[in-house]
Amino acid sequence: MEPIQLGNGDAEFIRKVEVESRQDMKKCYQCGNCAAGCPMSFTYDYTASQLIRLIQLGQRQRVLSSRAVWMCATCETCSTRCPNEIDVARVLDVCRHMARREGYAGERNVRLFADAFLQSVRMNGRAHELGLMAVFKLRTLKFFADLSLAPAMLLKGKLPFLPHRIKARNEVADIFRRFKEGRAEDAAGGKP
Amino acid sequence: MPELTENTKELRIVGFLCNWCSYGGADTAGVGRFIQPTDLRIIRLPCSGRVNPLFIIKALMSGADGVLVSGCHPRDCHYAEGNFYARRRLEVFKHLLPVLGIDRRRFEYTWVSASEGPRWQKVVTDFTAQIHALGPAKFFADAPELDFLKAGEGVMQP
Amino acid sequence: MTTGKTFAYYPGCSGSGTSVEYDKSSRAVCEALGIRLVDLPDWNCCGSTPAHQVDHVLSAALSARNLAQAETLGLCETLTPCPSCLKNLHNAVEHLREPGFGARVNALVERPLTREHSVKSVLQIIYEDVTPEKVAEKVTRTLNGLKLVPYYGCLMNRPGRSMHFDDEENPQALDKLMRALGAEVLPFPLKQECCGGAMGVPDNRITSRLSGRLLEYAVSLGADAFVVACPLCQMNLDMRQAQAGDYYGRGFNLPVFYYTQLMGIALGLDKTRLGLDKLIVKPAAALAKIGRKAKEEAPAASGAGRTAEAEVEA
Amino acid sequence: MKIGVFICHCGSNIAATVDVLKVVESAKSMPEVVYAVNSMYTCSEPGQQAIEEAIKERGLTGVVVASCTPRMHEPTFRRTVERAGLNRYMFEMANIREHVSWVGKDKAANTAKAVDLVRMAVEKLRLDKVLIPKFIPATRKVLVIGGGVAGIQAALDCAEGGMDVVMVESEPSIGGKMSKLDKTFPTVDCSSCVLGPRMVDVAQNERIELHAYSEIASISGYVGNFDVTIRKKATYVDWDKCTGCGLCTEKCPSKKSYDRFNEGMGETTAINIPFPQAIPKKATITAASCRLLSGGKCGVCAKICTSQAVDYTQKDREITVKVGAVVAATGYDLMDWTVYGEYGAGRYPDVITSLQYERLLSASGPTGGHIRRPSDGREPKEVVFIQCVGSRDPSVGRPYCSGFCCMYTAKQAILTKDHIPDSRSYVFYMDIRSPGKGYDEFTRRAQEEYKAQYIRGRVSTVYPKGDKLVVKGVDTLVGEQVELEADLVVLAVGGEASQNAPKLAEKLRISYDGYGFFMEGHPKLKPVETNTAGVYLAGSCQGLKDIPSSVAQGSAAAAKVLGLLSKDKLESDPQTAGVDVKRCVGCRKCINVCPFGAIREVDMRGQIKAEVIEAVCQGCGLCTATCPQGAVQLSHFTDNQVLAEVEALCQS
Repeated sequence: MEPIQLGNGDAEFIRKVEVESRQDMKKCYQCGNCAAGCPMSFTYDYTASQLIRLIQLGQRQRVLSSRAVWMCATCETCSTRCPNEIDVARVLDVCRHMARREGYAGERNVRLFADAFLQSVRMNGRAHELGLMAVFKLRTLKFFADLSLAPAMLLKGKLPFLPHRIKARNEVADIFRRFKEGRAEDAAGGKP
Repeated sequence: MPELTENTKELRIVGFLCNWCSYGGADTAGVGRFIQPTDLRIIRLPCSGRVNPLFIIKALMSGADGVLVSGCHPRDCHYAEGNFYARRRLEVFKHLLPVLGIDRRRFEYTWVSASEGPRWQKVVTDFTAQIHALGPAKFFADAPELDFLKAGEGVMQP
Repeated sequence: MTTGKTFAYYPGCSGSGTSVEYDKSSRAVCEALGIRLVDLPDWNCCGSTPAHQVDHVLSAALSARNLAQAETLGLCETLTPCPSCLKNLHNAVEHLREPGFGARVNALVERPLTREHSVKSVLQIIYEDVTPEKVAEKVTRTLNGLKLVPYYGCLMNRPGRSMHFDDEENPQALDKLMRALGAEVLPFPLKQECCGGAMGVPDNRITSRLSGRLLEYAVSLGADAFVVACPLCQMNLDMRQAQAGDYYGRGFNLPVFYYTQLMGIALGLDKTRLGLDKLIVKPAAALAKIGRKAKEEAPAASGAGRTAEAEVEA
Repeated sequence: MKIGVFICHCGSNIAATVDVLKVVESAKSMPEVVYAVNSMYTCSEPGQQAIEEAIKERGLTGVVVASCTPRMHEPTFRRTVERAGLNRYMFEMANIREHVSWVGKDKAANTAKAVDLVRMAVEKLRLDKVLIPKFIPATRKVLVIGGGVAGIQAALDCAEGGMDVVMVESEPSIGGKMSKLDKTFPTVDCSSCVLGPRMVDVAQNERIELHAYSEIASISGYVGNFDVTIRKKATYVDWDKCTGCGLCTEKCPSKKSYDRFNEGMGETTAINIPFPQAIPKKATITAASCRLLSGGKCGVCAKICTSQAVDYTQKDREITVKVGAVVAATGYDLMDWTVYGEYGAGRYPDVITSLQYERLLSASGPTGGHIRRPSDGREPKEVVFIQCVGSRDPSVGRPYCSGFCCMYTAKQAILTKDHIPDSRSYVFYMDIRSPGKGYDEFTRRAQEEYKAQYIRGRVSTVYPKGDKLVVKGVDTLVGEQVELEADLVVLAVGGEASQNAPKLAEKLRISYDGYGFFMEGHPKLKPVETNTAGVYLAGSCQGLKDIPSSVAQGSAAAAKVLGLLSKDKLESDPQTAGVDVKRCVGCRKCINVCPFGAIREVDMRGQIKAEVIEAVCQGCGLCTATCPQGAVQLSHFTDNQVLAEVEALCQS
């Protein structure tokens, strides 16, 4: 690996993470508590505390292309145990938002599941579990994973074939539309 | 509160500090290089209980834009109970200010211990901003005729 | 006790799908305890994990629409059984207090919020407002003989500085409620260790690995069943139990109850309202233990005895 | 008046952000200023000499120094002007360093502010009067509060110097935390072998009067003349009769009393002597555990005692003593680690504190010096140490480093290997802090010689599994999670100010910081003094410290006491209040308001007048601010002087 050029830390990146997450990265003194308790750590390339360290060093590329920001399950263990009360989970969420916005590929399955889920919400106003699973399986070509679960679920009446649609679907669709149009950022006077 | 910029014209703020806690706290802030606005000048007294309200009136009438009194935290007075007397006296005094035609917000009293450098920095910064928000006090001689029967708040304000 | 108090009720999407029995039994229990629930009219999905992982403003906007629906009822206290929904609704309320955040959210929604809202879990209201003591008074059929492992999941009370419910490291709500019903509650130190959450869909090896650990520990304690308060946890432990078994090369057979189902049984509610038939791992064997004398079971329990006592005393 | 003004550069400390020469120029035009000059370091020898020469050569009658805070060098410069023949109160300081150059960035604004402060000092000086100190008698006796190693050292050194000592200890025995330790770092000396003889010295020294199981009820008075009320708590045993034979403790049927000395690692009897080397070696009854005192029938100890010492009717009683100085040495407490739910919060018997572990290591402890797990008495093989439990943790309000945990953990890892050669120790640490003499070498020995496995990282959770404890954590150096099935987990719990510290501080009229640690007079130059004359600090009550530092402070406090009370009379501060009898109308307001009872009423030809007792007056000025006639004036801070200062600031 190429050495990290300390002089080239991306200060704007640090600022953006701090502003969007409302957390002060300087408060972290790298004890490692967040990494110690993280249940998803076995799937990570960098540990939670290493990610925070990389943010402190302004290493945008390393952070946003890491697998870890996609694999975080937002279980809040890190945020609960941080001695400096940094909401680490929120920081990782924000890194994932930035990775999405900046077009990093990320973990395909995780990203596609979120896309499928939100598409279902946008269309119906609610999540239609069977429908979104179908979309997800179609996209990922993972037809067989979890297939064994379906019969029991269908039998128990836990996977309705038809989506529950709300009346004011347009209101929910509008939220997504305005979001896509960047209305939130306009309201805040440009990009944070 | 407005941000203070370097260009903002300095106002005249007088601080009466007890020697044992708040003066020490201001020293601690200095040793820690806790940068503050430069408007405030500190008069050192043995105890906040030494503050005669006359001092504050004198300051405000002589052209000060704000007056800050700071002593030891309650129950922590070097002289056992001087700050209790100060609190009682200054609280009453604060309510009398409008009668004199002086905006109540031009005077504050607070408690800062000798260990609380960061707190002193905050007290000074906040109070200075508060005074800047009020703007310079009109010179007392220019103030409208005082009508003690029609006392209201902030009659000196533009 | 809040007998008679009215709350807006947010069932969450899984309540009409994978956790239909949780929704049904929650309503039944609340009714029995005098907690009046009014469904939010035409509520929408809170966006669950995907929404907050895509954008916090988007997530908050989806939640804000629901809270606006509560305002149409004249209510600003909302309850939900689902911790994931709770987290989203609660975070929306919390983030809306941050400067600048509200304007962003308001730019996305039809009707900005006009009131200060509070969002709590049904469990919190039962535990704090009704209290386990009062629940105990209403028990008509004690759950004596049933050995339970309480599993809280990640989200309901963490971090404590934000959620303000129960102990963030050693929550007691389910423990005490189940004890109030007469069940034996085993000390379960993994009661908040993550089950894998929504990761089961992208990669079920993750949920298998994490949930399997919980199942293994529960079995080692000699538990008859899990008791949970989260649809996602329930799904990972129940529906995906076979996957976890395969992952660890062993079989599990541990029913996973919603706490509201067990409360329903103890309060003598109509079984058809509890949806016990919806559980994937059949609960019959566990339910048969209810009422059986503790003596018959004594020899098997000795293994975990020491720490169990220590925990109970603490 | 001929005033000289000296403006200090303080190297670049002042000169970097204040235009010193401009201040000098401005000073020259101030009233009655005949001489103004700058100086590189005014407090240095040439700096002080320049002041002396100027006074002599130019006939100055008053001096202003503009430099650092008067809390630092006012006494220094007062001596300077005195050497040149001026009265030491004909001197004023302007604080242009702490209050100007160090807190403001704008040089022009700073310079203007410095000029104002100098003008203010000049105006005050113009109204200064010559003040002559008086001499007051002092009691040559010292009160030492706390009988830990710092208090013991202070008491013995004072006694050695010929001073009478009253020692007050709240526990039934002196010895403090050190008496609970098995060994000490970095020498692995036996703690009780080091401390034991010192404790005996306290008991045997004729100059030391020991009140154990006692506390300070109240303190009044002032330096040289404190009146102390000591509350002696009921022990239900007449200590004059008790021989410390221990027969009662053998026969007491109530054997389930919490053992404070052993940190709850064992149980003790209701009537007990805390440990074999206790000083005084006397029995005390814990009322809550005593069958008779809690309303039942018993009386075994009274029957068995051959010297009829047991007295169930004993009550708390109070005694008073007069002392000239006080040393506070009240030590510290362990923070309440049960806030850490992730380590079990006290639920798992085999997760213990470092101090509990000391008791397990100690030959005089409940296990006779054999390390045994509290749960099942088994000898542990895998021992995990977790550092920084309650230190450096802002989330529990303890952001500071306790300072001694790294070292005692290294020691405990070494001792574990000594006691159980086939054991393995694992130390989870954030940073190893070992700056003392021989300290870092010691932590290296723990790792190299005693094979302690140091893991840079934190433990996320500890939970039981069978009869083991699963410890899950991270090794941040490899960036991977680690797991271990341990037999025993020892938490390096940090220290905090003792529970009662703030209350005692209020009685002593000394300051304490946000955590409850007592404030020293100056962080560098007055480490054992306080801002209250005659009150000194020793040991961890001032801030957590290890044994050598505590002992050093004990000796330092003793040296201060011996210096203070080396003469029979103390020079009193003449900055006291005085009454202008012509103005006094006898309203008694000043008498009522004085916290020290320093003003009395006198009859002057049939008229009531106030009179200040100078020796008692502490110079707070409360009376001056209260007097409706302006008849009582605090010298050196008179109404006219303060008003002159106000005028100087506002008219500029």
